[in-house]
Amino acid sequence: MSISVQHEDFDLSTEVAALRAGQPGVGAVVAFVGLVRDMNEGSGVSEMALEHYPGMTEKALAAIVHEARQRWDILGSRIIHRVGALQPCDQIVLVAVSSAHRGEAFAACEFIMDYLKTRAPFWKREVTPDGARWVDARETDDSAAARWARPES
Amino acid sequence: MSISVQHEDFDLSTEVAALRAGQPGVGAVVAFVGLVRDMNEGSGVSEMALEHYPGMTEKALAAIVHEARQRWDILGSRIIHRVGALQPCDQIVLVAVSSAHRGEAFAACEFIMDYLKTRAPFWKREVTPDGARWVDARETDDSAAARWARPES
Amino acid sequence: MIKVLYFAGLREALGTAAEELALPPGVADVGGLRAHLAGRGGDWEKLATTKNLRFAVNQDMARADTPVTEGDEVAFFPPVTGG
Amino acid sequence: MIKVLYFAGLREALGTAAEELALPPGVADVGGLRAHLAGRGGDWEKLATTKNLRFAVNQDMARADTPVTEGDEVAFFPPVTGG
Repeated sequence: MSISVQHEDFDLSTEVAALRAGQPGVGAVVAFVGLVRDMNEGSGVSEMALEHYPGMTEKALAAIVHEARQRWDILGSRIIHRVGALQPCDQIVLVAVSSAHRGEAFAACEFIMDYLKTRAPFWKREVTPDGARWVDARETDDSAAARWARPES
Repeated sequence: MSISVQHEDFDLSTEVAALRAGQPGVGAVVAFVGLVRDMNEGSGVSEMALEHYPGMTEKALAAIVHEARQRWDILGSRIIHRVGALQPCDQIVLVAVSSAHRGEAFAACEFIMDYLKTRAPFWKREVTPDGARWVDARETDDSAAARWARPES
Repeated sequence: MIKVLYFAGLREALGTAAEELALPPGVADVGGLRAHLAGRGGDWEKLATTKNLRFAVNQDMARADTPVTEGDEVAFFPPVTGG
Repeated sequence: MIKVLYFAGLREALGTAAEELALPPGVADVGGLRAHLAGRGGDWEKLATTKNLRFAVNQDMARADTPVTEGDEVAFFPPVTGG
């Protein structure tokens, strides 16, 4: 259940291998990688900067993983979220989940991403031909997270 | 929309990099990796062999990808399914999907896996302390695929 | 002539992976072919008794009422278990 | 004393990332603190007028009625956009 907030890039194969290491009961790994696109809301993006709230970021991500573990029978998870300056095509985030069967890994990975998008304190600022701007939150992110709401929570 | 049925292993990072190459509009990649577990149905598994129906396999996978493209706005996909002799912890299958936003990539990747599990002609044979046995199809695979059924299809 | 293929546990049970045969008189669909082959008796009766047997015609998933005509490739196999 | 943090566009608009201040008399929750800070006038009014402002108390997501007490760390920020 490892979580990193870092400037450095990451290697998908290396991270998934570490997630599986010593766990021959893992039958499924689902990995999500988020990337900087060269276009957003109709404008070209030449650069991106990711700000975060140190301390709260790690706490929020740990809480999300904790909730995922309570909901699904998963064997492991790995989250890496980069901060600082990024370029188009750069990797921003990795969420990888391992489980015995695929259904749990798919659900938990998407759940973690949907909650991360609405609950983890990261903010994107992008540079476009019209200047720099803070990225607006997407309403679809709220509705994606709301899908997972439970009556008791 | 590349599909391979092969004996050789694959590298996740290499495949995802190729899937994204030259597509700076990709904001999300979801990758599923299926693995040989050392236990199945309560018995230790020391070895596995994957049989397939050459020709139909590729055709069935292409049809599944075609349907995924019609349902979701995805930018690319990569399927690798291994055949032949495999050991516990070996990679069996990769399904990776790229898209602008994560919702499409998650849905299309899980759809392809659920259909692959019920429509692509592969059969697993595993060696256990009680001898070799053909793996039984799981009912949960049928119900997973049925979730995607559409009234018109 | 038609080509008939058998896979996985069914292939092992029949001791046959593939055969070519003249389209038997009166056989017009997969169900008819299945009954004809099972009529050989012995191990071939497994074609009739196997639960959840699956079929393909010309490498597309098929049903018992899928037509079979001269030149077709017909396959019989257990439910798939890849992935 | 309490610690107050501002992030992203709000930090830029206020020209302030963090400050420490004595818990103002009468302020018992996040909403009260927000009104108090907005009462400074000028750019600080943005704290009142910003739509969808989000809050955290001691690094947990909070609501306007979440209590604020001596020693707390309170943060104000726009909706998050990571991932």
